[in-house]
Amino acid sequence: MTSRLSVRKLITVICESCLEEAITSAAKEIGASGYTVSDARGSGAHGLRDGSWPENANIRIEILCDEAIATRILDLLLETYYSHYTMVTFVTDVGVLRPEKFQHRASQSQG
Amino acid sequence: MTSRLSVRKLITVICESCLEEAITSAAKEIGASGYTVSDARGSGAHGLRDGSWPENANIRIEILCDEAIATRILDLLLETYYSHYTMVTFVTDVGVLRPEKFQHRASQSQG
Amino acid sequence: MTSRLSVRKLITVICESCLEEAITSAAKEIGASGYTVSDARGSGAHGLRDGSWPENANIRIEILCDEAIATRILDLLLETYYSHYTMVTFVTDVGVLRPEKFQHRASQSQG
Amino acid sequence: MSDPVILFFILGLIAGLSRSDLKIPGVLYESLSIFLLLAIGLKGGAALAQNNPSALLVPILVVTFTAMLVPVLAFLIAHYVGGYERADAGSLAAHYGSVSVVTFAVGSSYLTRLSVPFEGFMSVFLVILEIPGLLIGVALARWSAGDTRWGVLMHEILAGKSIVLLVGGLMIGYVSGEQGLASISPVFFTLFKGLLAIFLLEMGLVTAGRVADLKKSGIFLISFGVIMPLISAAIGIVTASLLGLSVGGATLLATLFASASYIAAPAAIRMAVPEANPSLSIGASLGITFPFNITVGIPLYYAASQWLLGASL
Amino acid sequence: MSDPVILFFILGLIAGLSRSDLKIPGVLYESLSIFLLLAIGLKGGAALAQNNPSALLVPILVVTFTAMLVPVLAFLIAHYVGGYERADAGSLAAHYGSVSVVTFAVGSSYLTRLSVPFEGFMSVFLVILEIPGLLIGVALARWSAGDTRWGVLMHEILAGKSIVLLVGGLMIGYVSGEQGLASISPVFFTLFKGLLAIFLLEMGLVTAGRVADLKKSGIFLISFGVIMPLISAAIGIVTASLLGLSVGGATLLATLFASASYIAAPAAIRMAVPEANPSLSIGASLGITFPFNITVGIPLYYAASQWLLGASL
Amino acid sequence: MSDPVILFFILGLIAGLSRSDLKIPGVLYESLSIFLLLAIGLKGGAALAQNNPSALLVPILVVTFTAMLVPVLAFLIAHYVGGYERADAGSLAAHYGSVSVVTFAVGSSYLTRLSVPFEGFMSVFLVILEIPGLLIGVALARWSAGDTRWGVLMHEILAGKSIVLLVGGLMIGYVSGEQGLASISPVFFTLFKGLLAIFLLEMGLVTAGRVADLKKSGIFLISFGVIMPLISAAIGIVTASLLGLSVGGATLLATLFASASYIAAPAAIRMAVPEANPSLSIGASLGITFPFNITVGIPLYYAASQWLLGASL
Ligand SMILES: Nc1ncnc2c1ncn2[C@@H]1O[C@H](COP(=O)(O)O)[C@@H](O)[C@H]1O
Ligand SMILES: Nc1ncnc2c1ncn2[C@@H]1O[C@H](COP(=O)(O)O)[C@@H](O)[C@H]1O
Ligand SMILES: Nc1ncnc2c1ncn2[C@@H]1O[C@H](COP(=O)(O)O)[C@@H](O)[C@H]1O
Ligand code: NA
Ligand code: NA
Ligand code: NA
Repeated sequence: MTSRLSVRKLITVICESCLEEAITSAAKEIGASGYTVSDARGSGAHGLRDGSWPENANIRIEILCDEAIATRILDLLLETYYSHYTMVTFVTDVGVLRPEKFQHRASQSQG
Repeated sequence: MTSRLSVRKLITVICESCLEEAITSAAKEIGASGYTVSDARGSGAHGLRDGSWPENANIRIEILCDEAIATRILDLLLETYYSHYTMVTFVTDVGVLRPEKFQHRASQSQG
Repeated sequence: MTSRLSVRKLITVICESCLEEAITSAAKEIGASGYTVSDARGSGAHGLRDGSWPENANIRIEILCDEAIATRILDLLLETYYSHYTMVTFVTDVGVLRPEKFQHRASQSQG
Repeated sequence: MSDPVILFFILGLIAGLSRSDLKIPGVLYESLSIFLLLAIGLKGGAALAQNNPSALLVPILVVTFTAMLVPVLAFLIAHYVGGYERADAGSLAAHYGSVSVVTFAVGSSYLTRLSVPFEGFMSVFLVILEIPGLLIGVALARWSAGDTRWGVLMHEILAGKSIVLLVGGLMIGYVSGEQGLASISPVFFTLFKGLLAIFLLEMGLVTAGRVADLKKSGIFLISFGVIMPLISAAIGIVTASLLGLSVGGATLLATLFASASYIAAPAAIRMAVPEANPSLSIGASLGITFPFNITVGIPLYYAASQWLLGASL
Repeated sequence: MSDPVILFFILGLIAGLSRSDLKIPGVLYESLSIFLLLAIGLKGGAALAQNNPSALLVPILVVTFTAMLVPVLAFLIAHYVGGYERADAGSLAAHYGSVSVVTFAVGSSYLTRLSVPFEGFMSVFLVILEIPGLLIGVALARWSAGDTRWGVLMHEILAGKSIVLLVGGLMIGYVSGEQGLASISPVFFTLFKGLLAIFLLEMGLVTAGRVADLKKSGIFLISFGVIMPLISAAIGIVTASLLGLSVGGATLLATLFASASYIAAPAAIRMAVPEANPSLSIGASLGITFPFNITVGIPLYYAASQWLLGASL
Repeated sequence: MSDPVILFFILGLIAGLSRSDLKIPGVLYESLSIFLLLAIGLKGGAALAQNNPSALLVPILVVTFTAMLVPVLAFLIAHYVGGYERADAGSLAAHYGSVSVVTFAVGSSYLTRLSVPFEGFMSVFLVILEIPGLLIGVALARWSAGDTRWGVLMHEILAGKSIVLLVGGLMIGYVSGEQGLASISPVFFTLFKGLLAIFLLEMGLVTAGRVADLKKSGIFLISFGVIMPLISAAIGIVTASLLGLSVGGATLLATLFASASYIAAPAAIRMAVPEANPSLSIGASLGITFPFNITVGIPLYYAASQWLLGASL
């Protein structure tokens, strides 16, 4: 099984929904080949965000990428967004099928 | 990259949607600093839950916390909910940005 | 904590929403004991899929299973779907509570 | 039978059974149920405003009392005849002791279609009857277990969506009167039957999804789902004749007694009696009793009311 | 041009192209399409109830037969002129061989606005024409591949949402008649055009999102999206004159023939011909043919019908 | 007080405060706000079509100019009296400088109920006033920081949902005229108040959720939320008397000036001034000013307009 899987980073960002456009387009600029977003609600340091109201909803962004891109995305989040926005981020090592799908843009941005 | 990331546990609970309030408030009482919920549907030992109908929908709860809190949350789930409710739980090690965000309540509950 | 957790594979498939029925029923046939689906949107090699329109929405399927089943599911995805459908797959090792929940069908299919 | 509203239910049923991919989005379902609850409340409130509400005190007490027979009978039948354990028998009792708003709506649609008048305050009974049967069911299930958090449960029920919207609608309707509601009546009154039709389409789909459950549940549960409403309806009609209600009012009271909850009850039971198997009670109330009532039951209760109240004139 | 319904489409288009954050929630879109399908079915059914349905047998056969020319022509043009492979040419054939419910709704709104009468049974043709073109498209794509699961495909189409709601609405309308529908007509008839307007707002937004696809797809596909409906409309008008339809009926038949599916077809093709590139056929049907038909096409088909049928009087 | 529309708001408030599980699905909320924005735009557009739009030039300039006083005053009060930092004071200024569509809708519902006529072009002011106050608030917050991307911000506001739908509705209404809108008026006009009622039910629930925030925010913010609209309304009434508006028009202009944005402003401020604490300004505008305006404010502004304009006759 492991033969077909290559290790990549999965970055998961949970944040207020008004950042959807900003973060996903930044990730693509940095070189991620894609992203996935779903709607969420939750609670944390900034209190309850129950999604009953658009201004009050969270999203959950997932970005699969290699380590170099991941580092640059985490940098961006820390520098630009962490101080003022509701946000939580975690990173996992995952095995991906068809790793070449996640490379073309990454290599562009590194080349 | 790893320098900025600290290891924490990510607990993911998939369960029937009527437990949202009960489990998230229990997690906060135990000392988790927050949680994230999204809507889901699925199938398992209790049959199909296709979400076509509120009574029939699942949710997906994610809780980032340290190991001590994680243990207590898992205990609670096993004792209180596992016997009667539709529920699946898994735990992953993840690297989080800004680990201090997940500590204040944890340390309260430990102090 | 680790004593109660057994290691299993978590397969996450992000794909176009029309595959929901096909993939989940294939996973069950192969022997997975269940699955979880949530709605998502995203972008990747096949362009923007913003979910504004049913034909244009993604889903996120999660399947917890043992390694043998996981291998067969990945095979199926690669053979049957990868060439024609919008799809991304990644696999993580997770610790599950109540591992017996994920076994009965698996052992059926292996026995 | 040819009330188009029922035909939508049958369409949903057929679509579901033939595994159509037709799906009513969950949010549309929720929106329509908010609408129906508010509309029924408003209509009842406006009717109340034309009466003297204090005259309702005795009828309310009588109806509440006779209605308590329903969950007790349901429990006894399910436990001793059906052989279900306390938890499941109590859960069935709670479902059949409470009421179904949509069945009530279909009943009043049926009478309106035949131009049979009924007392405007019937929807007050709808509100009143939602709760006690539920509590009795829980009490019977929990008997001697003694660990029920009644406070939490009461809050769960009283602050539940259906009570809040029905009572809220009643009060707004009462305060505003029919005149005051004129500006919002195009939404809440004119659109009522059309939106009820769409709701019933969804109910048909959901019912179809329950048929698989039913196959497992066997002959007792199926008979229970048909006989229980007949017994309850009989209690309802007798109560109505005691109170001197009109034929239309008796039909609606019988319909209320006969109807089984599938919204408020499942949620409350899931919290209060988690060891009960939800597919049993929802299977029976939604898979059998609901379709039985809206197709066969209501015309039957009407005929019986005519016969009994006609005779007592 | 000043039908407000079309102006909503244009508003959506402008909002989408100027990257407004305006979004119609997916669920609202789904709810409105359920509504439109039911309403069109009900209206057709009520009209049918005033006719003798057996008199429709011959027209249905004739229309089905001439309509089959459309996917075959579409396939030949796409494959031999456009140079697309079998899969993509078959997918285009399926889309153009099937019909668009919303285009039909805009067409009937156009005629109503001008007070041009048309045969009430036109929506029967809408239902009938949805399927054969789709099947022919799949057959042409799969030719010699021979691994199509036709049973699954037929079920997918026949139990698909649009057929279920249209046919269901037709039958309910037919059984109930206009009288029987009176209680639900405030929702299904009075609100029709207003809700169609909101739906078209969303269609404008979706179409705007397709413009990027179009840029990639080149001059052939764009021409195809304009010329194909003209050819199909011509076939439709000739058929209508053979059948002796009114000018309004001929306009609607031409509109049906000219319209391309973007709901039923994409779903079915995705299952049956997964190797076809969906952005080609949806881009053409939704990005070009749909806006062309509702703005330029329908008035044109009306003029042509007047000219041809006026001449044949 | 007994406008049923307000009673729905109170019902939502009570349900929220008593922790009912009643929830209006987010999608229903979004759908209703799309509806309200379009309907207000259409109504205004149809009214404009009966006037000479060029006659509005001077009033628009005057109103825009006096309206700019509101955010400046709000900033000064919040910064110097309340002691808030530039970011938060600017955010409050932006919220109070912009307007609330729903408050406007409640105001016109109030006047319609009392049969007080008002100028049809008031909704043009609604559109015009949404933007400048917002920009001034951002400018005051960003003063000397100098890193605002004004281009992006302007696009965010101008292509924002509310402007697109209001302006789009205005133009469609203007082009079509009341006659042209006849076919869609059952949806956009007849249903208006009933759907506004459901929207206000949701607003009550949301407001209840803000009460916790308010407890933290202290006496200054609460006073600000009541006094600021009184000041703004006074400016509005004086402006109206300068322009020679009717009593109804003056009431609505005062309502517009007094209302604080909680849809467009929060989104724009979140992007342009992220260091501002959003719960401050939304808490004040939604938790205090909105309920104050719809219950106490509007009748007060009406009384004041009668007194001032009656006197000036
Ligand atoms: N410990 C946690 N576990 C899971 N999700 C969290 C946690 N803390 C915060 N979140 C999510 O991140 C969002 C923003 O967090 P915060 O900035 O801490 O309010 C919350 O609304 C939650 O959805
Ligand atoms: N093997 C599995 N993989 C992923 N999700 C599962 C699995 N088994 C169950 N689930 C999810 O957990 C819910 C409850 O599971 P169960 O108690 O097994 O019915 C299901 O409805 C699914 O959403
Ligand atoms: N690098 C990525 N990270 C996260 N999700 C992705 C990534 N690439 C693709 N996806 C998701 O998978 C879907 C299909 O991907 P694709 O087949 O590459 O278009 C996209 O619409 C995204 O939702
Ligand atoms: Na009952
Ligand atoms: Na066609
Ligand atoms: Na203002």
